[in-house]
Amino acid sequence: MKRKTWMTLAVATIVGVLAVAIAAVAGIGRAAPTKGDAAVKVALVTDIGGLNDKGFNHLSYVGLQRAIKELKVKGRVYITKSAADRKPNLQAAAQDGNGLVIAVGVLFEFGPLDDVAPAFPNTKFAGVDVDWSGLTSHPPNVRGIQFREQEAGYLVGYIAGLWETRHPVKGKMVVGGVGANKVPAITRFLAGYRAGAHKANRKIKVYIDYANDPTFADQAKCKETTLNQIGKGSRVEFEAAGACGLGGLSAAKQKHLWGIGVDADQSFLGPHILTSATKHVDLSVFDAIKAYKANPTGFKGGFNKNYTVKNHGVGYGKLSAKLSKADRTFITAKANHIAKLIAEGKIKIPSK
Amino acid sequence: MVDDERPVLELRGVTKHFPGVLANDHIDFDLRRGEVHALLGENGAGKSTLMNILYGLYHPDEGEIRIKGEPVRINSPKDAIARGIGMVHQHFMLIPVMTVAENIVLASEPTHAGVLLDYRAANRRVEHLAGTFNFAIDPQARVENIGVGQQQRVEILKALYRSADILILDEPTAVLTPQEAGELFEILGTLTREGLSVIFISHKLNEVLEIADRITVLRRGKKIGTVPHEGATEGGLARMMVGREVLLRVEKAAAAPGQPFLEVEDVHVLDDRGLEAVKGVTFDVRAGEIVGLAGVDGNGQSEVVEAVTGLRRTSAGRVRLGGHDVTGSSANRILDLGLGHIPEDRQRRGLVLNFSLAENLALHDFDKEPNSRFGWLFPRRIIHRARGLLKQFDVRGGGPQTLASALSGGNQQKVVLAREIARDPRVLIAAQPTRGLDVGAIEFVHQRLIEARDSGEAVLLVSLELEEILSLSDRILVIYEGRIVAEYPPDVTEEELGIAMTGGRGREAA
Amino acid sequence: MIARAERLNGRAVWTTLSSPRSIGILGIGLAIVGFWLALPPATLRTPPGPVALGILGAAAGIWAFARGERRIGGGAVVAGIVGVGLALALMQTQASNLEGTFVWSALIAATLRWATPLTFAALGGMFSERSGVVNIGLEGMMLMGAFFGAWGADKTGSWLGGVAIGLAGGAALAFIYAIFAIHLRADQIVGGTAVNFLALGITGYLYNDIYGNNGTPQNLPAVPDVHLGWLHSIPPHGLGNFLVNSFGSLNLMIWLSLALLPMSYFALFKTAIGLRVRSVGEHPRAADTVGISVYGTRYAAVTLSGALAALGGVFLSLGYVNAFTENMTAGRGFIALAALIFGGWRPFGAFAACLLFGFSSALAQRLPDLSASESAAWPVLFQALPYVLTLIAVAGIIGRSIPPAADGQPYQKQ
Amino acid sequence: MLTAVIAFFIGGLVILATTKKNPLSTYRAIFDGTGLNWFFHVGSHKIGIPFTDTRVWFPWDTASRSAMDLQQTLIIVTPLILTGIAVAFAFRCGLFNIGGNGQYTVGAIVGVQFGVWFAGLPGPVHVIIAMAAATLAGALWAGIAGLLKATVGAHEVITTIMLNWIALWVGSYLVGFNGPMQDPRALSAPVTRPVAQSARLDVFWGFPTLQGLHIGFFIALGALVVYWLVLNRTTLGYEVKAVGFNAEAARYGGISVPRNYFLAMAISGAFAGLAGSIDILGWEFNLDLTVVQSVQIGFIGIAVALLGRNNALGIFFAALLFGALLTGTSTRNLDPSVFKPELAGNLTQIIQGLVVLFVGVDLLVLYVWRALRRPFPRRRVES
Repeated sequence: MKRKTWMTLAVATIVGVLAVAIAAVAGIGRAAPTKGDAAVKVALVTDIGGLNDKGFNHLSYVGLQRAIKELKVKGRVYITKSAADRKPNLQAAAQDGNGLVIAVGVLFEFGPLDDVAPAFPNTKFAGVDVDWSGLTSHPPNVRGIQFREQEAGYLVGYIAGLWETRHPVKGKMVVGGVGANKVPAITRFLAGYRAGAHKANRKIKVYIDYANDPTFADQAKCKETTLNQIGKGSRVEFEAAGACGLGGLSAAKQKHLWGIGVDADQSFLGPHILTSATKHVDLSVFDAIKAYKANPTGFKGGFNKNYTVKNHGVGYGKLSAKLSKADRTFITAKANHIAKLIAEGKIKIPSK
Repeated sequence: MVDDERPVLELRGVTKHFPGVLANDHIDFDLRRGEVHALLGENGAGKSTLMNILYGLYHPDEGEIRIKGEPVRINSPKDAIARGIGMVHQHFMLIPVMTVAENIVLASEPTHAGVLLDYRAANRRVEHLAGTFNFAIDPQARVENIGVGQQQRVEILKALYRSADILILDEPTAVLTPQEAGELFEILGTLTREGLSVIFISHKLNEVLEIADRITVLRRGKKIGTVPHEGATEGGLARMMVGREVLLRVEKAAAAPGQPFLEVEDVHVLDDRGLEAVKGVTFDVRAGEIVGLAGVDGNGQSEVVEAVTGLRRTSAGRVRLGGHDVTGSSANRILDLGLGHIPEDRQRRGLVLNFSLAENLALHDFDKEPNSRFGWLFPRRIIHRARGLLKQFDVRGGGPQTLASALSGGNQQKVVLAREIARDPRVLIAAQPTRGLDVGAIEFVHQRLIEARDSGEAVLLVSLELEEILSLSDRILVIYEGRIVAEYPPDVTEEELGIAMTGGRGREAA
Repeated sequence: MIARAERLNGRAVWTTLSSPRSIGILGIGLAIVGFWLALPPATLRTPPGPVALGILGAAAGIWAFARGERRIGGGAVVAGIVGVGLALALMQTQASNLEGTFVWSALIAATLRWATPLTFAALGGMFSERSGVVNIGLEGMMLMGAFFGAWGADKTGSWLGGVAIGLAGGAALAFIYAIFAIHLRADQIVGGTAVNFLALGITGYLYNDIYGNNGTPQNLPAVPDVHLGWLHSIPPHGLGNFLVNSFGSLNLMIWLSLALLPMSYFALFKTAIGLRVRSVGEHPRAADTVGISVYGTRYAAVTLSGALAALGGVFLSLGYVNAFTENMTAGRGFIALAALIFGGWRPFGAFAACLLFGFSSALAQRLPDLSASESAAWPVLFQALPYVLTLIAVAGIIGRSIPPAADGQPYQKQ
Repeated sequence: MLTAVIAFFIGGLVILATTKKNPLSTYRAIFDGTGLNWFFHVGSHKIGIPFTDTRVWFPWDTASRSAMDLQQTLIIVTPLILTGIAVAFAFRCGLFNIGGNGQYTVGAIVGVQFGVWFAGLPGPVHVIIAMAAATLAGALWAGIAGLLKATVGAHEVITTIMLNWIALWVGSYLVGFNGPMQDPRALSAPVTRPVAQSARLDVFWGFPTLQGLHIGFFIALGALVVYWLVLNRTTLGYEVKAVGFNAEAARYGGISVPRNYFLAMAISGAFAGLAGSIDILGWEFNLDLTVVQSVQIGFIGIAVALLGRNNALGIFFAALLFGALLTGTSTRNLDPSVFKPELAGNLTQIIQGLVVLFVGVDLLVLYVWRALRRPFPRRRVES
């Protein structure tokens, strides 16, 4: 009986696979990339997290969409679902005939780009959050794209500090910042945030905590961490935490306090968003495609393109409509001044 | 035997098939008001099937059931209860962790406002009901804490609570001492005087003769006949039941006991609940004798066996096997020292039902040569050996590679027997070796046990069947509440044994 | 029960109190108090007090141990040593950090927030297991509740609609599970695992299909919080403050879970239906022979368990964070199952276990504050705390916690 | 089994129908993406394109896109076979090991560490040391659950799940920022140092640096043989099966049940730990936080074992099926215009669920099927 079941099992699997196979026979010669199509083809390889992470995977996708629309390029997304997907995705993107392949995520730096880029010398690569100098094979066809998140963090920290200074409660001034997980971009945001708040007022107490959410999506964890900081007196909450941070922002809303968004301008969440630390991943993706389209063979690699306050790659978003007029004018003026100083390189901002 | 009005219950041509078995073949049966009608037959004759049909647990393939003349369909126990049928199952349908009252009122509970359980009313009603029939019972006691006889009364009360006027008792005396059985018969007397009708299922001739007004005998799913109490004899009934002359006693030579192979000294054992189930037991079993351990179920005999075989820790005392101290040894070591053990439940313990017969036959010796070497198995040798054993013990229904689950109960038991006896143990412990077997298989098992004795093994026979104990043993020990309370030579009467089994050594029989 | 309480007068009480068992428990208590002294508000910064209490507790433990209460006595000894160790460790941290971490009122509120989804699921699991069906699929049923709650709130535009639809989602999955576990007599552990896979797939599929790249809408109607501002006015001021911070603005569903506790208790242990459910879980054949529909009861119990577990999911998506994300239950169903076992298949026992896990989770989010340096890597280890505790609890309690006799065994009608 | 296959196809079809996509073309697209269609490319195409510097084994085109897809599929199949065995072995002892993820993680952590250490060793020695260490680590990790089951009877389902989470967080600590295993040269990312060249498994098909198919695949196949041999040809396997089928009878037969619980769990964990190290040494080469925190291999192993009915050959085919589903539904292979890849990923989960659900009852379904052809479908009486 048992033995028979096993046999049926083996046979059945084979039959099952064959059945699909037969269905697939018609598709044997899968269409090879059609040559002679003049359109520029670009590919976007995301990192683990999915397109709806409300964070940089999503923003890079937005950038691609914009390029497709405005620059009339052909674009395709390769979503990375697990670590095993990174290298094959990158390779497939190159193999599928895309002239420019944009990889999103720092982890492409450690292995995938080093291995794949040299194998496709005629394909151009760009790596968002990737540091070119960290690539051991020094591939000339890869361009690193880096953001100075600390500058954006510094600005929103400064804004938070200004508001606190103007509205202390019983002489206490406390702000908080929450990160989803200790990953580089987030630590840079938060380091800048702390420095910025202290720039506004040295006496401000800044709490920095990590929700330790591996998924970047467990909003309960960020909310809990945020509530903890609120419990300690914080009245401005910066959420450098992707989708997880939405939980933290909802805590701020619920407690009638300020929240500060991240990456995108999250003012659409409501008037409780004081401002957002913006990181224009979409812009960087669009820029790269634009540069590539303008001159496919001349698209240079071998260096990092930095996005800073100076070139508007990072910055702060819309101020809340809820702010009083006096506050708004005061904060805008001060913040713009600091932004200018940063752009001129006159302020040193820690990145850790 | 009260009046001649229309029977309260009639079965006409009831037939029931199971895969490969015709369990009931056009059975006719009727029950009159106020009578005890016994249903007599061997294990597997179809008695329980018939009653389960009546109680709505099975559905007949053919036939008709009439209650008070009216044809009915009984689809579930609920229907049966509604028609006034109550059943006391062989394995009690009681929930151990609940109280007597909870068990009795279950499914027709008195409530406050239809929702909240009215425990007070439940207790009161149970007390009242128990009073009516003169039962002494505490409605608030937990079922797991009361004795078997009491539990049986709870079962009867359950039926009465649901106003049953037909009561089915399935092998009710299997778990009772002769004295308790006597009390049960008195209760049945009271019930029939009150107008209830009783169907009494049994395979024991003597008690059927004692209690029944009429006796219907089933054999292999067929009705052999119905005889009135008057004029029925044991011999006649036995012939009807088995279909041939039966040996009521096993032939055997006188024992020649040698040195003690198994010595048990002041052993104490805890049961699963941490209570002391064996309270200092001392005995020995000598080479070449069969010692019978008699007792009502649950008096510690299972724990004694488990302690001796290393399956349960002893809390005090010593066990010696062939001169080796095996107290606290693993089951494996004890087996290696020459113990054979026919366990009381072959399906739970004696066999791995999903293993083949060959694998089952190697259960103790798979890790020894020639079955294996350095942890490497030799399946062919195992199968080869199994082939011989199956032949020797006349196991039918499969070869070495058949799964054990495919065999019938009797053949399964033969496999267990083959394994245990073929090891040539010094001590053979046989616990309930014939439970649930038919007469032919019983004879086979008994024969083998006697052969084992005659070849110089020390045999400990644990059984709930007094007849079996009496016909096989060379010495009889009686265990009661975890102590050995008496020792008898083989010519003791059932009566005497029964008294000892209830701890009433010096008392008069009731 | 009542009768026994009456018997416990005078001398009996004293004998009970001086028994090794009680002394052992007292030892554990002392050790805990000793440790507690090092925490706010007492925040003792010098060793003598906690150490003395710890030693006393350990001594009581040894005394009890020597008199046969091995488990409890041993527990007291361990508690004493661990308590003193932890107290001394705490004294090494900064007092301000300590006070920031152990804000009791906030901790209580956070504990309740973490415990609520677990409580719902554990209660659900209780009904299922009391009827004899092991429900390892609680996780999936929670997830269904979380998604369908969010979707329902979005579609109907009201949180009540969301709760109802979420509930139905969990119940539907439970019903499917019930078919397999009851009628088809599939292995319940395997079936439950399948249900978890299935829920993950179904909710992820629908979520991606319906909400695509943007996620659930921002303006999902949320289950409201219950504001109990009047707690603040309870004298003395400190107490009122504490109460309002702990219980002043809890979500309606947290209160619902608290209300469901006694209701479940009564339903299971004081009603006729509860008796029948338990009888089915203890001895289905016995229940069958008195005319209780074993299958029907089990179907109802399993479906109810799905609905309750779904409420836990609804709390997550609508009561707490106001959004759905894939796999947002993140293993809570399994913790609930452990809590159920730990709590001995009883509502209040399970709730106590949920509180313990809730507390350790809440603490885990706060403990990193104790570390002086933000760049230290080890605070992430605190995240493992609830799981380590669960492991220890399950290992320590099991064998003493007796499941319903027929739990996990499919019933075959004759 | 047949019923399971049918069931998940039906299940998939129903769901596809709800989104008004043509299920057949979707399945075909998924199938194409798995690379299994490569087998139909017989005798066509050129040989020796940029990506093959190794020998050509088949008359087929070994450098085509489908060849690469097939390599990727088999790379995933490798750990799936091993975690499938892990689950199956425990099953045979009556234990349900849901802790494959944790054991895999522990194996990966130890594997990467041992791969980083001992950089000077000759290749095969280094590989064997790293794998042995990882295997042992997996065994110990699962052994905790086994020990708890054996001593206090803690249910392994709960303990292994807890151990999964503990492994996740301990792993996060180790490879995370400033953790003891983080690569000191890559402070910007939570990732360990790469393993030494000597510890890497040879690639036998495909271009070595482009994640070609490594010899770990044969190790997995070898593990299947070992699994079969242990179960059917050793006393250990006999004991494990006896305990799994009927623990009480095994105890009565002189077999130590607790010892087998522990051993079965440990051996089970060993396979999962080995899977972790093979992934590290075969293609990952380093371990990063996202991997530690998003491992799914152990869970899919459950579906593999169940679908494979705990039988060696069955596990192989089931692993192939699920590995194929995973690559087939990846965005690079499944054309988004045919079916949304995200949805296809979730579809895979649904199919897994359905398979597991139906596998639990397929004997019953068979029984019903048989019963329908018989006049009196009734169970045997237990007298």
